[in-house]
Amino acid sequence: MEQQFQIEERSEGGATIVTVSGEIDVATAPQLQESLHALIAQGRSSLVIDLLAVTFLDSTALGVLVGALKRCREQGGDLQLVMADARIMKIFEITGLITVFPIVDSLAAVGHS
Amino acid sequence: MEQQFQIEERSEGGATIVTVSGEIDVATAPQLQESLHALIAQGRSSLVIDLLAVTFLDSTALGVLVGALKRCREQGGDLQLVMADARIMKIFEITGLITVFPIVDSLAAVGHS
Amino acid sequence: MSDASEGVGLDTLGVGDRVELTFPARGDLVVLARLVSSAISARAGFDIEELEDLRLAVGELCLLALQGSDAHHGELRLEFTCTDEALDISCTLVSDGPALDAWSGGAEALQLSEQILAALVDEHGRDDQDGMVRAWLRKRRRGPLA
Amino acid sequence: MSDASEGVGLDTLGVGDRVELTFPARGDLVVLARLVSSAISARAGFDIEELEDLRLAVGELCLLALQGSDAHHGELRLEFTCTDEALDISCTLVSDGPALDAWSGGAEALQLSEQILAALVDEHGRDDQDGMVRAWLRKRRRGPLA
Ligand SMILES: Nc1ncnc2c1ncn2[C@@H]1O[C@H](COP(=O)(O)OP(=O)(O)O)[C@@H](O)[C@H]1O
Ligand SMILES: Nc1ncnc2c1ncn2[C@@H]1O[C@H](COP(=O)(O)OP(=O)(O)O)[C@@H](O)[C@H]1O
Repeated sequence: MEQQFQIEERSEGGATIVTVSGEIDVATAPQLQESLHALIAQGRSSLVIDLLAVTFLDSTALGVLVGALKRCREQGGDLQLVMADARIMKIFEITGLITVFPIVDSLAAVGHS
Repeated sequence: MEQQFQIEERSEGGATIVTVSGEIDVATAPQLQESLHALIAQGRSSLVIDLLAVTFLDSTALGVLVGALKRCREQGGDLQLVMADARIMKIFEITGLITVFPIVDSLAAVGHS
Repeated sequence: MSDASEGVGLDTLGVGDRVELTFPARGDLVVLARLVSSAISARAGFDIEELEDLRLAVGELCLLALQGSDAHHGELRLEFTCTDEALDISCTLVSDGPALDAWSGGAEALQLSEQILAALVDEHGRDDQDGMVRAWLRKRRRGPLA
Repeated sequence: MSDASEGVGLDTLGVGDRVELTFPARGDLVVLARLVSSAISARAGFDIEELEDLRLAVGELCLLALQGSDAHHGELRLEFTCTDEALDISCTLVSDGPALDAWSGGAEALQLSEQILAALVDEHGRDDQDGMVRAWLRKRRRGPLA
């Protein structure tokens, strides 16, 4: 079976870490968008999105992340991505988004991108 | 990815152990049939078919096994099956073949069915 | 996401939803039918055991339909339809070549497939109309069969 | 089985083979398209990296076609055709409802899908005829694209 889509969040220091697993696509991206918008609406605009357990993402997922990045920055925060898988990286490379997001390859490296 | 279909054989004592992995279905069963017929034609009619690494089998696979069992017995040999997976067992149960074949749940138990 | 029942939790197919898969009528491609069957059952309210039952059963449907094939012409058309209580699946051999003897695979092969279908699904059958062999099954959700 | 080249070794699809998948035009079912795409690419002479590229690309084809959908009516019809040098894939929104504005999803969504397709496949395009939105791609075997 496919790995189930899941979102978990926790606070760490001044940031909120959002851990996503499974496939982020047109079916699941709306749930991610809702979660991120809710956090940002609470003023939690320093976000770290942990994509290490994400197995697939499509343009819809990218759109949600770009939208959330903009909102975070408008509130003086930022949105960092954590990813290490070559396939996931490739999607950010071919769309040029690799230069748009602060990206690190492990949670330990967060803040140092 | 699906696990690849594979057949390996080795002699042990007076018997020939045939280890099958992957899916045995209408696409791959003919290869198994060919292997078994070749062995039996060489007079190797004491066969142990190790199905522990088989992930799926269909009626075509059952047909090949039944055919080989007959040929082994005609030559004074026998054909034992090794299986432990509940799904694989279920297929032999619902077709009544569980009482037709000598079946053991590990290679260590071979000969003691 | 789902109603948190025993299903695998991906129930996104609803009543009236229909999925169709058509592929060359060859044994080496029956794996496509099984693959789609698993994905659909998982989204139609079945649990993992039922999903495996359906994967096996759909393969047998294809074999029954393929019995009328010369293995080099024609297509298999698989249709999945969700009703309020069941998943209906049919497999039709669509061939413009001459219709072969529908059961050339022999009585034993037919019998094993029949035994498997009888054990795993609630209803099943086959018909042979104008040279089109069609095998079908119905599997109810949380059905009474063991 | 295969020619032992770098492919995943399941090459059983040949020139002229055609596979078709039709399902309700909803985002939650695009996963079916990706699943079938992977199984087919693996059997059409592509290696694992290309197979992943095609899985992503086919999802984007579906998204492009879905842009013309109100997400509650119509079907997506996906067609895979093997030619001697490539795999051709098209996705058509088949809807008997009124044709919506074909690109209601907005320019940004369209642009990301276009970027992904441009990077991953050899040719791609879309057309919109009589309210039927059709997106297509061509991926050559061991093609020249990085
Ligand atoms: N699909 C099948 N279902 C049930 N029994 C089968 C099936 N195929 C073969 N058999 C049984 O196995 C025997 C062997 O048949 P077959 O596999 O055609 O090869 P062979 O006779 O050359 O070993 C048949 O006589 C039949 O009794
Ligand atoms: N699919 C997409 N592709 C590219 N950019 C997108 C996509 N979706 C959204 N965006 C970008 O993200 C921004 C946010 O859009 P959206 O996700 O609709 O939500 P919101 O504006 O409510 O956060 C858009 O203005 C657009 O620039």
